[in-house]
Amino acid sequence: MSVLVGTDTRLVVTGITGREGTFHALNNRRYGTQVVAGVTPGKGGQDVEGIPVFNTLAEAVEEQGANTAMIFVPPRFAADSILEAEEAGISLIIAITEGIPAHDELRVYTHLKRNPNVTLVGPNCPGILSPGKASVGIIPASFFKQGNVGVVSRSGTLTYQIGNELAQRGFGNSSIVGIGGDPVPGSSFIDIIALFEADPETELIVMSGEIGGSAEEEAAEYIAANVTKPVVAYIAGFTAPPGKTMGHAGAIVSGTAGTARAKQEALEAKGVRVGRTPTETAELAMQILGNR
Amino acid sequence: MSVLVGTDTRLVVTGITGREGTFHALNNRRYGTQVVAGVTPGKGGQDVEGIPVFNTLAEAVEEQGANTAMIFVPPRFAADSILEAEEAGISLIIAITEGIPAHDELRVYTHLKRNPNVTLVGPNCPGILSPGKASVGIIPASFFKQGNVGVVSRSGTLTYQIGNELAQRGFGNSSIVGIGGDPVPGSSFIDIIALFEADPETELIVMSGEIGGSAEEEAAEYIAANVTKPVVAYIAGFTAPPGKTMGHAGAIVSGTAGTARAKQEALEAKGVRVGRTPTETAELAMQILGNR
Amino acid sequence: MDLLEYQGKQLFARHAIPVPSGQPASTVEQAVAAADQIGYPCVVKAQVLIGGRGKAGGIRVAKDRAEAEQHARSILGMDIKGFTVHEVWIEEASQIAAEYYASIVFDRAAKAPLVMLSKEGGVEIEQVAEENPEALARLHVDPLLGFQDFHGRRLAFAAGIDADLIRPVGAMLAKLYAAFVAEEAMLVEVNPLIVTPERDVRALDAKVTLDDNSLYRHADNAALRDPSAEDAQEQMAHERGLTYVKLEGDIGILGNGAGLVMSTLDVVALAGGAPANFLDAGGGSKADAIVSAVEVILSDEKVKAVLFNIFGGITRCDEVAKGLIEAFDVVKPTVPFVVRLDGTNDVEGRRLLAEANLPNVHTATTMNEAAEKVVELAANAGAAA
Amino acid sequence: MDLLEYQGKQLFARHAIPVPSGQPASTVEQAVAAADQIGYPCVVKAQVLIGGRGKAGGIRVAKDRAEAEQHARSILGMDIKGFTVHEVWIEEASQIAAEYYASIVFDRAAKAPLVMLSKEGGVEIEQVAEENPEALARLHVDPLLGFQDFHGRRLAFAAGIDADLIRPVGAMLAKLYAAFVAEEAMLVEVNPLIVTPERDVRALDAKVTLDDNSLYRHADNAALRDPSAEDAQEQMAHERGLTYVKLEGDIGILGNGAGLVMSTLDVVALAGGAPANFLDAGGGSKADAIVSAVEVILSDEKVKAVLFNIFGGITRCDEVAKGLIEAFDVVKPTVPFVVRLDGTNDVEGRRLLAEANLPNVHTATTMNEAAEKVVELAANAGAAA
Repeated sequence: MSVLVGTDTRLVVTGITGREGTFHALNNRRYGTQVVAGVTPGKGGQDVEGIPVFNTLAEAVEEQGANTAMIFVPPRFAADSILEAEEAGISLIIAITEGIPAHDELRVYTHLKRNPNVTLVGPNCPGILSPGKASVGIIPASFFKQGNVGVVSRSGTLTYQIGNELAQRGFGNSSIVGIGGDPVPGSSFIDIIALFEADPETELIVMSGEIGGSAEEEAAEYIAANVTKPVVAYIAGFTAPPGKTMGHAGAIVSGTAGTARAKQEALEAKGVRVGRTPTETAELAMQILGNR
Repeated sequence: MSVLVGTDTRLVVTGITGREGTFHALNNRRYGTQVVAGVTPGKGGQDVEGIPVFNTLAEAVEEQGANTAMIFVPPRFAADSILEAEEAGISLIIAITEGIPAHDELRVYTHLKRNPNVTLVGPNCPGILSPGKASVGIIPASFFKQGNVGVVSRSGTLTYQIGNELAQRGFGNSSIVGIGGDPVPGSSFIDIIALFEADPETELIVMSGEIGGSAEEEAAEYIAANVTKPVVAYIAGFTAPPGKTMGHAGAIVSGTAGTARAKQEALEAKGVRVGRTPTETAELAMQILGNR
Repeated sequence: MDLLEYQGKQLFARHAIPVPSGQPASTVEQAVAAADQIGYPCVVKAQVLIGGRGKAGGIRVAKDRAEAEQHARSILGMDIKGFTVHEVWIEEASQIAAEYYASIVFDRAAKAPLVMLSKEGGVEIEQVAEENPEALARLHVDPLLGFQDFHGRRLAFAAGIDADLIRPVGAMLAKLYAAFVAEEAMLVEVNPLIVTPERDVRALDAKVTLDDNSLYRHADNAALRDPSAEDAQEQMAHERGLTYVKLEGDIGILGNGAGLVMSTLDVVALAGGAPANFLDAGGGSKADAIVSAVEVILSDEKVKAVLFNIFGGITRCDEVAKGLIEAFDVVKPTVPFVVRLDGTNDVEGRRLLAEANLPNVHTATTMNEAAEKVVELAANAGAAA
Repeated sequence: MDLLEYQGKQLFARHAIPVPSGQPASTVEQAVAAADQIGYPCVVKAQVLIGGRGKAGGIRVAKDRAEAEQHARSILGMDIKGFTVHEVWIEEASQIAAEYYASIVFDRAAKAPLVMLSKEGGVEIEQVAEENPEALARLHVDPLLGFQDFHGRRLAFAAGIDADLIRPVGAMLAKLYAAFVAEEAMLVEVNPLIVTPERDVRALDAKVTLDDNSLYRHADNAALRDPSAEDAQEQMAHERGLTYVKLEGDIGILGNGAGLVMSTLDVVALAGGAPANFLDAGGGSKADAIVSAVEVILSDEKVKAVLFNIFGGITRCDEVAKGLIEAFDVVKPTVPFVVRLDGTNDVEGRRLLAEANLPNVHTATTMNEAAEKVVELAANAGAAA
């Protein structure tokens, strides 16, 4: 098994006729993902190398049975596209788009959380890869192989870095889930860790956090209370100066709360081992899995 | 038993220091209802014949354990008062106020329906009476006695009329629920009929509808599929000319749908007997109960 | 509250919804002056709250001043399905390449605004909905989320709108929705929504119904009420804060609570009578209100008998009795009254009435008995007359 | 994006939030002219994006023109905690009966705006929150429902606001919330919110942080960015669309993705080095961006060695290699570079670099190895210097 995306995924890509949209839609299809439709208003009836394009997400659901949407439209159209996907009955929405206004994210999040039949991952995330099954997003899938480590991360490239460190040591992944570093991510560490806990293929969970917000601290509480599988964590930003923005809106440090140190301590207090570097994190994971 | 209000009701009255608010709060207390608090912003610390007054509903909940709110403030403040009650954790909100703008009702309804822990009855309704236990609202309680007939009605005075017809024939009521005739009632016929179906004291259900909208037609479908107890109905407005507003915003007839005739036919098609007058309705109820 | 076409268009214009320019006029002179200013050809449109104006000859194109004067003269004062034309709207003539239909309805059943769009405008939309339901695209909008761009796209694509108009029509729907919410409308309808040869979209008609309960916070709209469009009795009742609807029969009806009054009409009709009106004296009716109500009811000369049907809740029967006694003192009615008082303070109310010993006032203890009695009295009065 | 006090007040004024009148000035002459116009006494306030201006002598009352000139002269150009004062704000003096605190924060943890109110304003609110948490009333607002009157009442009563000010303070919070939403702020803070002797409430200070991602739809706000407030390198990076933060060390850092760059800083620090900057070249970095990035990094004269840490996803390693080769051609750096390329097209990227045989460019295959190497090179360069 795997979480969220897999062999049942029937993907529709919004913004498929854009350069990046086309590139990654085809990349995902090449990996084995069922890419059943694209959406670009006004281009309904066309196709992208055989993938039919529709004017609306509702049509993509109706005609092609799409159940997962990848949002690849520019930031100013992304909130609308996510809401359209929800209204069309899509059950998993993966928003890659970076730079969506925070208030848009807040409205979208608040609306979607009231619908128990939909999950949003992202925005500003690299997507989800279930090695050997399906890839939705921009994760360079060839670096990862199927296995028993579930990875969840706020940062895109850090996801690859850690996944790759594991792969180099011979480990594979059940799924790699990028949740994004935006102010209001659709899914939290907790949401994804709960899925890994329930996934029989996953034997160990790696979470990769960063400074800002309190998602890691909340995850620590959740893990202590609900998770039986081993969890290893990494936190980026120990040397980030307080009060400086580090690119991600998520990386604003305010006071002591939200520092890498505070997050590390919160996790370790709940028995989660925290690596000081991506390499050390991979080594910790290897040790635990080797001892089982 | 009874539905919605009873011996567990701990009532807070918003607008208690107004003339009508005071009158009906004391009336309800006299009937036996536990009236534990009132709310009037700026009058916190005062009392109304021993009922403590608070500035906010949150304080009434915190200090007095109020679980039911009666909304008695003027229309322009009513939506805010209902939302305040929901936010304060009140589980049953009974809105008596007449004349609340329809768009206010729509916002309030949409917000409240997303909270499974709260029920709104009204607005523009006479309240709820569970004879012998508690009365919340303006129903003239002395005309009714405890018994096994549940009454649900869109119209206030018609509620009294029908309840009284039953009482004159020696029957009593489990509860009498006025749902109000406004465009967006917080509770529908279906909501209340479901409560009566589950209430062991109720043996027969009387629903009193009127022209406009489709609530009676929807109730007919629901009754056929879900209700085992006998239901008798009354519909007012057979002689109302189409297109004329009859006071209730609910009483706008558009085309054939929503006419008294259409409602009668919808109900009778599902096996619900419909009286032509309040008197005939009471007689139908009496026949059914007499034959059991 | 229903708005006249031109009031609706002025409301639209406040929300940047494109409408043809025009001016209202209530005399022929005003109409000609307006037409001169707007230029020719222009359109003279009867302003009444009823459909089918075109078929009735209430909408005419004037190619010059002579025609404008002629049309204004013939339309002003015209009767359209029982409505007298007190105003016309002089509007620039529009060029029409296509006619669409758009509306937003406060959908009570779904508890959400329903937005509808069709390519088949300019005709009766009920007919389109019945004969070709696919041609009428419909979508509900979450009231807290509001209208999103995708709603416009979904409707426009579903309605089969031409490709170059998907965006402008979507934008028009967004503006109509904004107006619907901001003005607290129960209905906003544009039929036809026209496409000009230049591919612009414009509202060529406007049907707007506002929520009376919200008018207190919309001073502009509250000021629009056009008393001349109302029946004289209804206007009188409105001024006195009573809910009154005039009907065709000869039995005046007063009750408290809309449901009870409707029920009273039904019971009177079942007893063979014909109600002259619907009058809800409301909750907590006081003596003053009763005097006003009696005046309104009796101002209708058709009324041959009056039925008071009161079941007291907030309304106290003794107050109603006092009001009736006062009304008899002031109005001195010549027609018989039947009074049924039940509920709060009914014993006291009946006692007051008995003591007052009003002429030709009968009492009844049940609604059915009261209805039968008033029907009989009205029939006798009719026979005597 | 943080606004200066006066920019925040001008934004407040657009939303009908009462603020004292004033004028900005960037020269002593402008300041005196502004003071003359506003009248005396007035207040000369340093405009810098840092707290503690008062203690630092950056806020002074001028009772006449001579004082206004003297204060403007001393404050303009002043250094407050590393920030140079380029502008002052000349403001009418306010009479203060009480100082409250009000703010609205985009609360990421709760995923809702958090509104806070305290009677204890004019002091550091963190201290109030810590020492007397009861004194700071807090309430989350549902983002789709929005701020309701009851939110204002609950906060005002909970904060113990004087009875006569419950309504005006609630109304002020409602306006602040409207501004927060309309301007897409991440923070709106008023400290102090003053009560005048006439019992009016006014914002005496304004701290506003806007969402950079939303600036495209707020032309007014986007135009406010004050380049003089930024570090020279940061300004250069901003103009080139790069995310750059200047740090104190001597090792220039470039990576792709904020998380990876932060991680790189940590790994370099663990290896005993001191990063000179944070630079995220972003997803899909093209050759041009790499050239710009190298220019920005090397414009910091403290830099003794540079680390490129790339893990390719959207970013292609061959593009990065091409950019680096081009940058060497344009910028001709004199400091050593360590380059680690992994991920998409890494083999091709490494091949290009090897072929180009750039002077003083070292490669590494892992992040740890790369960090150790760059720390060693920087140390050697430092020793050599």
